[in-house]
Amino acid sequence: MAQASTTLGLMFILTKLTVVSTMYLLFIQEDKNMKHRVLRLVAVGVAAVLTTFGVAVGNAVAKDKMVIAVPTFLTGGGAPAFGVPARNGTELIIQAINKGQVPAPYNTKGIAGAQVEAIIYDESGGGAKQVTEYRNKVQKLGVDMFAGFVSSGTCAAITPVAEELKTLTVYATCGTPRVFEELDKNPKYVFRTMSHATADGVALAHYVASKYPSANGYTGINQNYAWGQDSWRDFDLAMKVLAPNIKGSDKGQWPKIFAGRYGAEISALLKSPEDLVHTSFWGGDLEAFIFQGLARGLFKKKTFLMSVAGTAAYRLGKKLPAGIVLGSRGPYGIYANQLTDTPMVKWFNNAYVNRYGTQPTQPSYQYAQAILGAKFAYEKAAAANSGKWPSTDQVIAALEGATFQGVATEVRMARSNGHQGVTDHAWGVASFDKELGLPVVSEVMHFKGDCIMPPDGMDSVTWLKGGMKGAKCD
Amino acid sequence: MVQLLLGWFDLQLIFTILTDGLIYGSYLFIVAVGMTVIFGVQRVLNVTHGSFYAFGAYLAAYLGGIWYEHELPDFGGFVIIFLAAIVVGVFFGILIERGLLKHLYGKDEHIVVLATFAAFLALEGIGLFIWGTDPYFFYQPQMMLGFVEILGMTYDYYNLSLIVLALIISLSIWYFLSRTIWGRLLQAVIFDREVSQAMGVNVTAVFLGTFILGTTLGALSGAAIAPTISVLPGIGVEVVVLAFAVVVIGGMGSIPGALIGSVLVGVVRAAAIHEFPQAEMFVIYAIMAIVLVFRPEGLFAPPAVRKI
Amino acid sequence: MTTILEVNGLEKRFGGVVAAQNIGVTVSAGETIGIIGANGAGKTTFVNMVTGHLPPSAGTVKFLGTNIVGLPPRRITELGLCRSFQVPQVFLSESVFDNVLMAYGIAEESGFSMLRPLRNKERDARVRKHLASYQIAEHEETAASALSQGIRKLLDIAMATVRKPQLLMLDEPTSGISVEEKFDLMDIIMAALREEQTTVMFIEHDMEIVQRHVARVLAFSQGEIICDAPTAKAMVDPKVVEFVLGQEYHVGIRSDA
Amino acid sequence: MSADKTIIGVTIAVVLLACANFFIADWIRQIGLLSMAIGSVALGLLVLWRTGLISFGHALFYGFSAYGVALLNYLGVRDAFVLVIVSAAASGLLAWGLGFLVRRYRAIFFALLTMAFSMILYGVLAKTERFGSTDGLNVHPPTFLGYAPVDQAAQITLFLFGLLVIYGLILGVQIYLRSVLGQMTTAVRENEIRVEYLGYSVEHVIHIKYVISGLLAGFGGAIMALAVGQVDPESMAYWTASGEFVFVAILAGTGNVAAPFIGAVAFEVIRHFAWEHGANLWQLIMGGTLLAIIMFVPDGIWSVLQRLVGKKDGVK
Repeated sequence: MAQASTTLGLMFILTKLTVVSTMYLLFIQEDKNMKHRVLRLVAVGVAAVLTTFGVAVGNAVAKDKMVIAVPTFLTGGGAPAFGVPARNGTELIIQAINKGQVPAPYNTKGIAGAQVEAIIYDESGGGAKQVTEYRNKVQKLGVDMFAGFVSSGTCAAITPVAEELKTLTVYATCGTPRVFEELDKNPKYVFRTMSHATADGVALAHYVASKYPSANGYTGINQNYAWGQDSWRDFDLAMKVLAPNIKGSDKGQWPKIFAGRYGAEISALLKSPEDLVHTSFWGGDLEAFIFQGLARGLFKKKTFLMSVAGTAAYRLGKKLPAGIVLGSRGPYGIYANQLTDTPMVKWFNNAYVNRYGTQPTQPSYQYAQAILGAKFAYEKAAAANSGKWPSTDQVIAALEGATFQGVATEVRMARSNGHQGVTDHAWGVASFDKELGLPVVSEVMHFKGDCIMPPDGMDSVTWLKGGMKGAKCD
Repeated sequence: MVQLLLGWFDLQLIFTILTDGLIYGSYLFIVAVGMTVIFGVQRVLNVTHGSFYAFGAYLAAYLGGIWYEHELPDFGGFVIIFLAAIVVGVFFGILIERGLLKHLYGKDEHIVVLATFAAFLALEGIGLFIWGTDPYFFYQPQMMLGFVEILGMTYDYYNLSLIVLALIISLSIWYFLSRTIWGRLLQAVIFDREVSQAMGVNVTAVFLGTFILGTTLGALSGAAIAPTISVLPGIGVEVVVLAFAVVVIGGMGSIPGALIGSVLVGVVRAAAIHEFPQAEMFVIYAIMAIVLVFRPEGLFAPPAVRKI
Repeated sequence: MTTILEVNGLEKRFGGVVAAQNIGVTVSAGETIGIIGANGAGKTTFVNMVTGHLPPSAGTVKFLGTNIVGLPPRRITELGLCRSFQVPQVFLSESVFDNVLMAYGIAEESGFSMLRPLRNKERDARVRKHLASYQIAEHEETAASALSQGIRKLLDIAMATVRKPQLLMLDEPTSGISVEEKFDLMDIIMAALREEQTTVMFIEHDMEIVQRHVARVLAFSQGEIICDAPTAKAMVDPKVVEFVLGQEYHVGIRSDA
Repeated sequence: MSADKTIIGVTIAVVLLACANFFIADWIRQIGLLSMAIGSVALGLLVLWRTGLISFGHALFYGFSAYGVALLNYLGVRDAFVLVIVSAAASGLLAWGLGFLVRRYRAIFFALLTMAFSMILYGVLAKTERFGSTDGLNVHPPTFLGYAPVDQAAQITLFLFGLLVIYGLILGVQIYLRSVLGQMTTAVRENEIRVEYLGYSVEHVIHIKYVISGLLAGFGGAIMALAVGQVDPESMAYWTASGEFVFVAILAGTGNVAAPFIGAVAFEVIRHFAWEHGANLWQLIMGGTLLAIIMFVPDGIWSVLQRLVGKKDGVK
């Protein structure tokens, strides 16, 4: 594979050289002899055609091993919180799959017999750049499928392109419900193996309604971009349905993403009358906000609902403010590490800690889950195809509407024509356990997927605004 | 109308807005002053400033991490802040000035900006190599100082001390420029480089000295802010834009301009956060655009006279 | 004789400093007028105000019957009042030919016709003819930055005259030129202008040149016109002798930068 | 004057590329499309640069037009010609409006004012939920005068369309640069006073340049929106995008109207391989390349090509 790509790269350079040299010949060279010019032109033309044909022919990829492209943040602000744990989780699970070390039901070597190569690449740079990279991975490297994507923005950008290029793409982490509700109502090639972000807000609202029924209100501080805006909207709408007596503030704070300095925002929050503060901060912004808030006693005065604090819990350690309501975007990370007792989680946690010296967080679980989804689908399709390597259509058929075991939870592909996963969710209160030397969660409530996700065919915002009809909560 | 005005007159709110504004303004000034100094003397709009900020923060957080890991005395963090600033400032000051800018003096302003932009990109890459992607924490100095309650609002001493740091920096620069021989020489060079050179001022040394000063201030800003943030890749990018804005608003190269511009932005921003949180994102660019439209030389730069 | 320029009560103050006041002058077509005065007497300020470079503090300037105070230089130029500069204002990196070609392009096209190609055979021919009449055709290919001061001055004036102005104001055409070259230079300029029958006003320090080329003199001192008379009469005017000639003559015929 | 060598050269190159379009691999075609988009913006910068003005905020027009395509799409407009022309025209209009302000400024003030405006657009786009906030908007594959190709044919057609557009742009700019108005470029850079006293408004010259430049950036943004199928504030309107355009302009040099496109290809190729062979390295590679160009080939690739054949004088 690597060799093929190098060859292709060389051919590519040759092609471009011919174009450039053509320009050079035409614009620069002052050769009075017209015949020479024409001859040279023909030569360049032939070379161009040959090299480009060579590229076109070289595109075939051998099938004895499969290639999964795994996009995640390797640079920029998203790397520490999401990219690095996601990459670690991916590397771990893929190596284990290739060696057959994953616990049952995934204890066969490889995926449907093929060894897996993961091309882990950088997701930063914005939607347009990512679409370009996606096309490259498909058209140049001929990858079999994609598993990954952290950012909602990237997923929104990739969805139509994945359909256009007819490439199996399994979203691992990105949260926006827009993917199947708006952008791609009739998906074929695109899947998502975890609940979307609406589930976070709804589950949190359930948690608040039952644990803080007498709170006098809630305000928020969210980054002023799509993720922050959506997170607040979903939580706010769900609260209006589930706890109408707890009033939301219309003076929530909207700092710019990566602002890093929150002095005035903290003053405004300290001044605000509401007891509860919702935030979907993550990564460096979250950590900076916590340090600055701690220095001013903010977390003693307010109860914080932090939907993505799971990404920072272990790193903050004893600086994790005690008593915050902490989310992990599902039963991943700290919830799995501490509370889930299955052989799968035990194995994953052990292997991860041994290899990287730190606890796995939610992106590690979510990425591994997406790849297990792929293994499940390929093997199911291969079995139906009498053991032969399945076509993409067969893999899609196998995954649509299926239920498979992820690392930390069962995933039911039960929404959006069987393309959107539904999983359980968990919320609890964080504190630091001095004896363990680790942050822990208590007061944990679990929520069933059908209770916190809109029913099939229903748009999230409509569902929330309509009073969340059809939610199945036991 | 009167009622509206009275409604606005909320002492605690006004106090909070002013304090928040001063703190943020001091932060902006500390972050921008190095860029302002370099621009004032060398007419180089230095994008690598963002890298110095980042490297200052990284080195301080790295050393601080080791320091506190060994449970050494808490105050050591403050020594580390200044130490890191000087190490980074001197090293990168010499590297960039001698290695890059020296070859570009006299070229088009744009080209120099681009060259520093290029160096900035390269340094970002080098930073990733040295420090990796994981964040560094250096919160101890911020935590150890504790907080105070004024008019029912808590403020922590560390962030309040940024106001003092901003004052110290601006007073020192003022003293240096107006009361020392070196400062006079510097002003001569700013006024007319050729004539100063002809009169025997060692312009090369002045430029190098200024650049090291600017770099050190840049690194100091990073080191001083490090205890309040999570030090991770990309923190320099944000700072470049902020510092640009301050330099533009204050008047290219004017230190008092930068100080007053910073506080202006800080207070307007704080007012927005308290009253119109949605507007926070635009405040600084809006002020920058307004200043550029009505006073393109900045608030404090003397308007240039064009000779025929 | 038709009046082409009528200046009344022109005044310029910079803060408290009076740079020019009570300036009134009437110019008829075909005249050649010399403007004399010591340095700082207000000569250039006068030219700058008339040509729109400096807004006057008070007063009117009527050119061909229109009040041109407040008009931008380009409008004044379009109306047919052109000028040259003490320090030649040319496009330094361009050749002499291209400098004058640009002048022709701007003079000859307007509005959407500005999108026509700058170069065409007819225009090239006009440029060459113009260069020839200022005797700088041999420098056609030379970049303006490489020209001697005298040739550069000629180029500056040549560019100012492509519109065949009704009135041309020259700001010290001979300053910075060596004594040997000065007279030839002035002869070239005046010959070219005579051919076009251009009305000229020029600032000059050298009284020999003034006497040689000029029929009427405006003498400036401390921002005011102290004498407006035919040349021979002006040269013996006591105020002129005291404030202008007295200072000028004893410094001799030095080149005045 | 003999037939324009540049136009002949560009014509032949465009025809060759149009033929090659049917044989090349998809990802090469994609790089070609991106190069056309970035090249158009860089061409817009070239128009300003020749007057000594650099915009650090051309992402304003690029992003404005890209979002124009996405929003028109939303209203049901699918035709590539309508999308590109209307969006680019809207960018031109925006440039016309802002031109009244920016035309008064030069040098670094001009650069910074343009940057401030582009950052305000970024703020608005990132904030407005109707425009998808930071997620941005998708752009559907376009139709071409009723022809609605799918799959590979869609890209091939788009490539041809893009070639047609940039061919038109190059011809237009070439005619402009040879005109009286266009030739005032150097004149304005060197001596504004003289231009005024020759009878033309310097601000007018700069304003027109700014509009043309904004229009070209608008075409670039529109092509990019169609080629990528996605618009978002970070890629389209952040100051780093503007920085990349200036990068391409420097890389290319201002010697010829074709140079920005050659520069854009070089840029896209460098970025392509930098990204592919080390995510952690790409900033270092880009920064290093840019530094090397500024230090060693300040006049860009075009000057290298000229030097290779020992042709010293610049193409006017």
